[in-house]
Amino acid sequence: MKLPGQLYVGAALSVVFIAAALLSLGWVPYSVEGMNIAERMQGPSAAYWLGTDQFGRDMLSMLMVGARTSIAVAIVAVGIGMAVGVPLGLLAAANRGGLVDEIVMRGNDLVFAFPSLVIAILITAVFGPSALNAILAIGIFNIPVFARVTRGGALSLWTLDYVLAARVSGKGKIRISAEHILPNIANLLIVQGTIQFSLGILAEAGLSYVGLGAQPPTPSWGRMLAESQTLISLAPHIAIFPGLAIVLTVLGLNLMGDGLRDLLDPRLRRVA
Amino acid sequence: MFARLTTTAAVLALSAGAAFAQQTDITIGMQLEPPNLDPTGGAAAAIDEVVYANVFEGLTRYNADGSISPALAETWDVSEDGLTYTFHLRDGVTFHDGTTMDAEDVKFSLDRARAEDSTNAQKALFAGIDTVEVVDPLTVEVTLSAPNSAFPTNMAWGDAVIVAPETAADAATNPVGTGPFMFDEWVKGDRVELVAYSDYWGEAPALDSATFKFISDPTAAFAAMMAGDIDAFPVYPAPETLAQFEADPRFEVIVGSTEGETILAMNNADEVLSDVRVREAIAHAIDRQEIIDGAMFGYGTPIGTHFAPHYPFYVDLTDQSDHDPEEARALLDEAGHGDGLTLSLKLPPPTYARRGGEIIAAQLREVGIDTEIENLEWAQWLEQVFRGKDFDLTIVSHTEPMDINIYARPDYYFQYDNPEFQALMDEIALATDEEERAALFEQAQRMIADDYVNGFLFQLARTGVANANIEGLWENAPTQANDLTGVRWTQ
Amino acid sequence: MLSVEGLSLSIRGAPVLSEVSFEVRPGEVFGLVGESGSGKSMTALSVMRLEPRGAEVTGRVVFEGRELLREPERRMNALRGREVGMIFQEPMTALNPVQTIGAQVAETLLVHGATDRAGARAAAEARLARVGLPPERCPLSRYPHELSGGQRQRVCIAMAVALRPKLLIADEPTTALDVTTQAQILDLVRGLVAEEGMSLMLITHDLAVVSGMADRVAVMKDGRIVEQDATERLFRGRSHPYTEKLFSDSAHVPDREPHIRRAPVLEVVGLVREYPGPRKGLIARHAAVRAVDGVDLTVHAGESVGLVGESGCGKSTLTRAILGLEGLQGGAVRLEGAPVVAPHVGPEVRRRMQVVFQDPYGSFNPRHRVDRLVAEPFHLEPVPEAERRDRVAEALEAVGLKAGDGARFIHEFSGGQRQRIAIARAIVIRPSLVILDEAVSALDVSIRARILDLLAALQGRFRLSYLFISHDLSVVRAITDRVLVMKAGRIVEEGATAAVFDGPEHPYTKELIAAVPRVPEGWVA
Amino acid sequence: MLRFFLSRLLSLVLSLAVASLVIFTVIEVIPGDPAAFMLGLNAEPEAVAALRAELGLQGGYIDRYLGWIGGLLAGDFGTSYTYRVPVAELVAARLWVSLPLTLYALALSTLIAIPVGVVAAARRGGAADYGIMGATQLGIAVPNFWFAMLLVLVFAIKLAWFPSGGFPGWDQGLWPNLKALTLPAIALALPQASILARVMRSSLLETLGQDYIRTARAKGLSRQAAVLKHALRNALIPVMTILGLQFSFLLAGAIIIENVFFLPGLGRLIFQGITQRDLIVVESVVMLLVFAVILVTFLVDLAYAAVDPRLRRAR
Repeated sequence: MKLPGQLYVGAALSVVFIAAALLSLGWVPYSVEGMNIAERMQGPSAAYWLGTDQFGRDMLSMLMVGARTSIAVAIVAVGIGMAVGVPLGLLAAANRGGLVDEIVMRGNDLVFAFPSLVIAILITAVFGPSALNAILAIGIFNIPVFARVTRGGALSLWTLDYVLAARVSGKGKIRISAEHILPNIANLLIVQGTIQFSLGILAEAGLSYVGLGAQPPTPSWGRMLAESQTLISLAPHIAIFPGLAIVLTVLGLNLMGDGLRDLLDPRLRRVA
Repeated sequence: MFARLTTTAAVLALSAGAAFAQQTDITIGMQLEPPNLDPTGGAAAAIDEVVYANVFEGLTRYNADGSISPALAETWDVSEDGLTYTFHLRDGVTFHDGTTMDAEDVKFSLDRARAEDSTNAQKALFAGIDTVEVVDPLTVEVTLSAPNSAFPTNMAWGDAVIVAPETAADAATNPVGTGPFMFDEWVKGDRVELVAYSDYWGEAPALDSATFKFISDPTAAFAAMMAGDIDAFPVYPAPETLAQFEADPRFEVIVGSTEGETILAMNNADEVLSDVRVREAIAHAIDRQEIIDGAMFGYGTPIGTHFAPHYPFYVDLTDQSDHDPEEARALLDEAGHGDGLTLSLKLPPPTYARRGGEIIAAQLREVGIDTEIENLEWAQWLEQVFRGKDFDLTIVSHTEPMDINIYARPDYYFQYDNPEFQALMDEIALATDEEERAALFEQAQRMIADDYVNGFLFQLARTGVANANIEGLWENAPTQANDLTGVRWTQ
Repeated sequence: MLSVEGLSLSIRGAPVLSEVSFEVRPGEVFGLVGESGSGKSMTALSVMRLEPRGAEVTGRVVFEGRELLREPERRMNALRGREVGMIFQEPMTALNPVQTIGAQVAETLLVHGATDRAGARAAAEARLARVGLPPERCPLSRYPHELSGGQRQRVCIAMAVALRPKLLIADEPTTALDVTTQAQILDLVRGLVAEEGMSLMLITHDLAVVSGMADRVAVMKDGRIVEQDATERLFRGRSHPYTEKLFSDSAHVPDREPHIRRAPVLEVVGLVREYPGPRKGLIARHAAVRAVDGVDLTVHAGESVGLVGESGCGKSTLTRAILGLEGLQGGAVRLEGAPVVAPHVGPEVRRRMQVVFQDPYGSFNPRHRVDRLVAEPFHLEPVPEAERRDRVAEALEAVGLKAGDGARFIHEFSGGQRQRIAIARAIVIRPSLVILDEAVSALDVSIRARILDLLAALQGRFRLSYLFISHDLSVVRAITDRVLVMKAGRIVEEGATAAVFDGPEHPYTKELIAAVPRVPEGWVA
Repeated sequence: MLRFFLSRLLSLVLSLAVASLVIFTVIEVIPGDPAAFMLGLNAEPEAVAALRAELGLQGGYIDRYLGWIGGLLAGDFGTSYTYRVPVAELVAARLWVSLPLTLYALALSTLIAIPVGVVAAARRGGAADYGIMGATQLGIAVPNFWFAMLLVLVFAIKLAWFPSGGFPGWDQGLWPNLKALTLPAIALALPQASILARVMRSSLLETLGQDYIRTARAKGLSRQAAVLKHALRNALIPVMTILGLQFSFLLAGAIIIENVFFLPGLGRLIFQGITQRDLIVVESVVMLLVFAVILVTFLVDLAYAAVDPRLRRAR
């Protein structure tokens, strides 16, 4: 059995950032609204643990509130992906080889064919840049991922005897999908969910970098990174900390995802 | 003849012997790529920054200090009633394709610009022209419908350059002008290359080739300069890194001023902002120096009205709208917005707007005005703000020279309609005497300042970075241009 | 030839083999018999030093004087394939799907540097011909997925004996094959061993197979050899109690007093089931494949009818058609008079027919508790909660489990217990017909005997009628009243079970019954 | 094989048709008028109207769509509003940057990921396996634009081994361009290599557990021989799909990297096209990218059939 260390390290890292985001709802060391240009670009000090940014705002507070934005965008985007993708996948698997299956799969291929960042930029050009549009843009590209994973998992279950037994008990495709198929691919979805969650954070950072994510004054890790770029040799800490925050959060989530996969993977359990 | 030959040979030998031959090529960095290379067909500053004075020339031209001097027109004389201008053209001037430049070409260029279906961005400059007559191959007579003392200056604009009928059509992709440099190659998205034009009518430039490289990303610009891939970046996009270039002996930071009055434009037709007390409150809420330091890292001169400080008749009215939050809050109470006010702040892409916007938002919040920031691209800004007038506040820098007359146009996006000011502008157009124009301009500046039409922030500084061994680059920018005629390497 | 002394193996502390000792003399066929989990396969793998990672092996394995457990890996590689060959149970996955069969057989020769490329191909062709796959019928360029199970096993054998090894280890070589194919493969192996003087170590759970093949036999239980002797002497003596139980269970016939009533429960008349043929070109198709070609079948109330046939004869297609899971192309199915029209079969018709499947591990949703699993058929017959709970408890006790087991999850039960739960699920709503689709094929002999007893008892108690579908003739013979033999979509013979088994008329039935390995007369009293 | 080929071709054409409709509709809805953008602040309304006519922006939705599609089929991608140059020419020039960059990044990622994945699988549970798994986790977690920034800071500015960006152009010979593409390729390759290594590892672990590996060992193949001769070939099949996906992602996904290194690639062309509302360019380039992706997926399917005999039905 693989050492669950991966799971603990991953969970610890993720919890730290999620806690920071939640804490920032109530308390933040310094307000992220106000600016004081005099104190700008100071390195980490007793007063400002992670230093100040180009407008003199406290980096730690900015990162905490930024965590809230990134995590919110990523969660809702994964939510959209699951809410639409999973039913589509179940439907496609239930009508294996039928018209519905073909349409869902062709639709998937089509959405995959579109370059995700370009479409995100187009959406923002049409509706204007905002956190909501970033969620929409990332969410759309989660749908085919979940549809494909759900369909793959469900297909292998439809051939098993207990599904035949359920059909013999007169249950329809929808009921079987809900009662028998979905619970048994739940762990597959949890693992995919954590991975898409971490990719969502990266995508939000990418979008904000190009100026399409959350708009000022809401802080966002991606935008902090983008704005700090030119200051990298003047005040490196302004570029380092947001980058590190992104890396550690995504790393934490992926490790947790991997740990969960090994924990929940029936094949491994049987061998042990 | 023989003597001259030996001296040039000697000079060549000498320089060849020097550490390295006198560098004669230059790479100029620019933030925006021109959509095309025809200055008479588009308003984008980038077009002029490549071709003005280098590839194309007009009858007259701007100098580094903003003054006007003769170009293709050697001299011109004005009739008593100020209506008829007779331009005497230089002899022996040829286009890059070898064809001679004469009165026919001048008539063609002026008629093309003022025609009904002309796509010239500054059509207004030519509106005053009534007729254009060719007297002889080197003389052109232009008659105006009304006297306009600024006509010779208007002819110096990039949009008024002289083009030949045969090559005008595809000037956008293959510009043919009379300037010291010829168009060589344009690798879309990367660079434009010019080479020296051997039979140029004027004094040959020191450089024999020039490359304009397009780098929009500030970090990439910083990296390119630091790594030496770029020799000079006249309009450098990242003011925050200038401190490092100043500290580095290899580089020289050139700080000048531009014609760009950066303002917090207010929609005067909006029912809240139509109240002058609210506009004054906003003006007092703003701390100009904090914006200049925060957004432009100290580069920029505060202005109290819509006029460029480097002009002689500029009036410093900054104290009339000094930073006084108490006064601002009092005015807001008086205007009935004691319990707070929410306004939309729509920002175009440049850094002065995006960073300036965040700082101003914080400053307005201090006095109880909340702002909803919306970052727009230029196309959206033009659509929503400029033509749609659907905004409360916006930040933009007007870089056209002497453009205080936009306050005389009620349909302009901040919709300021003051007949008294409009009359003043007509008066200025007629005045030919300098003292009289100065007094009228002064009066105009005071009027818009008293009316608090907009929040006048600062004059956009022209921060350029160049290799220390280059001289002859323009410091200020009386018009959008990178005039390379006077540029040379010192070693 | 090969002597194993005190061979023990444990994986992460759990003992799998303890003190296994036996000998295989040159040219001898040594049989290793035992139920699943007895460690017989692990013994073979240990001899070949292919035991799984993390396993500790102790004891001595001497092959032709060389102590295999001490041999360096390089020498073991040289030995495997050249001096000791091995074939496995599952032919469908034993071959590399992306390589031709010719290449895979030739590889054995190439790996040991026996000949050059051309020589290896020629030898491969000869060996494949020897195992019954002549090039004209089955060219070397064929891929595994284009061959039947039996043909693939022949390829595996060709690979194993390519270099004429001294010892061939066969781990359950015919368990996954049909009875006729099994007979051919066993003949082939017996021929090869005799002809090339190889000694053979045959591992199987089937006493009849080992009786016909082995000179000496050892019986294994829980990683230990409980008894070991010459085959005939062991069959006759059966000194160890476990051996005795093994024999009685495998020959076990449950006592049944069928009281068959005249009313038919299930009537299948002229049933036809077709699948569209594989496509040819873009639109055109090959002729449709008739999986079930006009089958008539009736099951009377209280009767147990057997349906026997090899894999691919169409019996599972027939089953799905009877269960109303797929539409018909002809004929009709009536359950107690009510027609079964797929796919929307009304609840009142479905309620009278239930099914028990083969694979105990795939028949249950791992997330549901046992009481919810057993109660699933109540979807057809809404019953108040209280009564539902009682009936589930009653069903569990009827199949020999405790009512309390309802609260546990399926992975907490053994294969045999799971099949009991499946039966409980089938009878909980008192159907009149229960279809048993290979219901006991996956079970060990001892457990199978108990399940067959249970089925007989339940039939009497709840007046059930059974349709028993299987490829295992001995089981069908033990439990059914009437039997139908199916081949290529048609019923070739039908009649009382004893009559058909004692005096088969149709040539195919004869061949089928002859192919069933049988313990020689008189060995077992 | 033929039937497999034709059915895929049909679905390819269908997808392209639907894609063109979606692209055109989305882009038509974008507010902002290219002509106004080009003529700037003080342009006269008539001048803007005149330019609109010149650019052919006046027609109704349907006939402009048909015009565009007609052009596409005839190979004429239309003329760019801002550059006034045939879009095909623009795209061709940009393709000469994006394609080599994509192939360079893909080559780097594949050459690193495959061996690393194989080693991790072969030494499952060992130190190498954990090390590699940790490194790939990190590789996936690092935002590539941040990594690009660090690369520029270290290699372009401090060590000056590579240019900080820009693209000399293929007429300057191979070496300067290769140097210019190296840093961007590394920045793009890092996350892709990490993903590929993980897929390679899990796919190889899957095949190592198959029965035919045990048969190979029983035939006398050493552990390494069994992995290389039998496991690897089967394990590469799923890896091909990932490669197909990565190629299409890299071709268009490099927008940010092209910005950081100011490379005149397809990504930046689209980005500039959108900001300058040069809609004809955006439509045609997005259509090209969608076509490239579908074509690549189509080729991967064919490669599948070539490698895996089970898929070749019509024998």
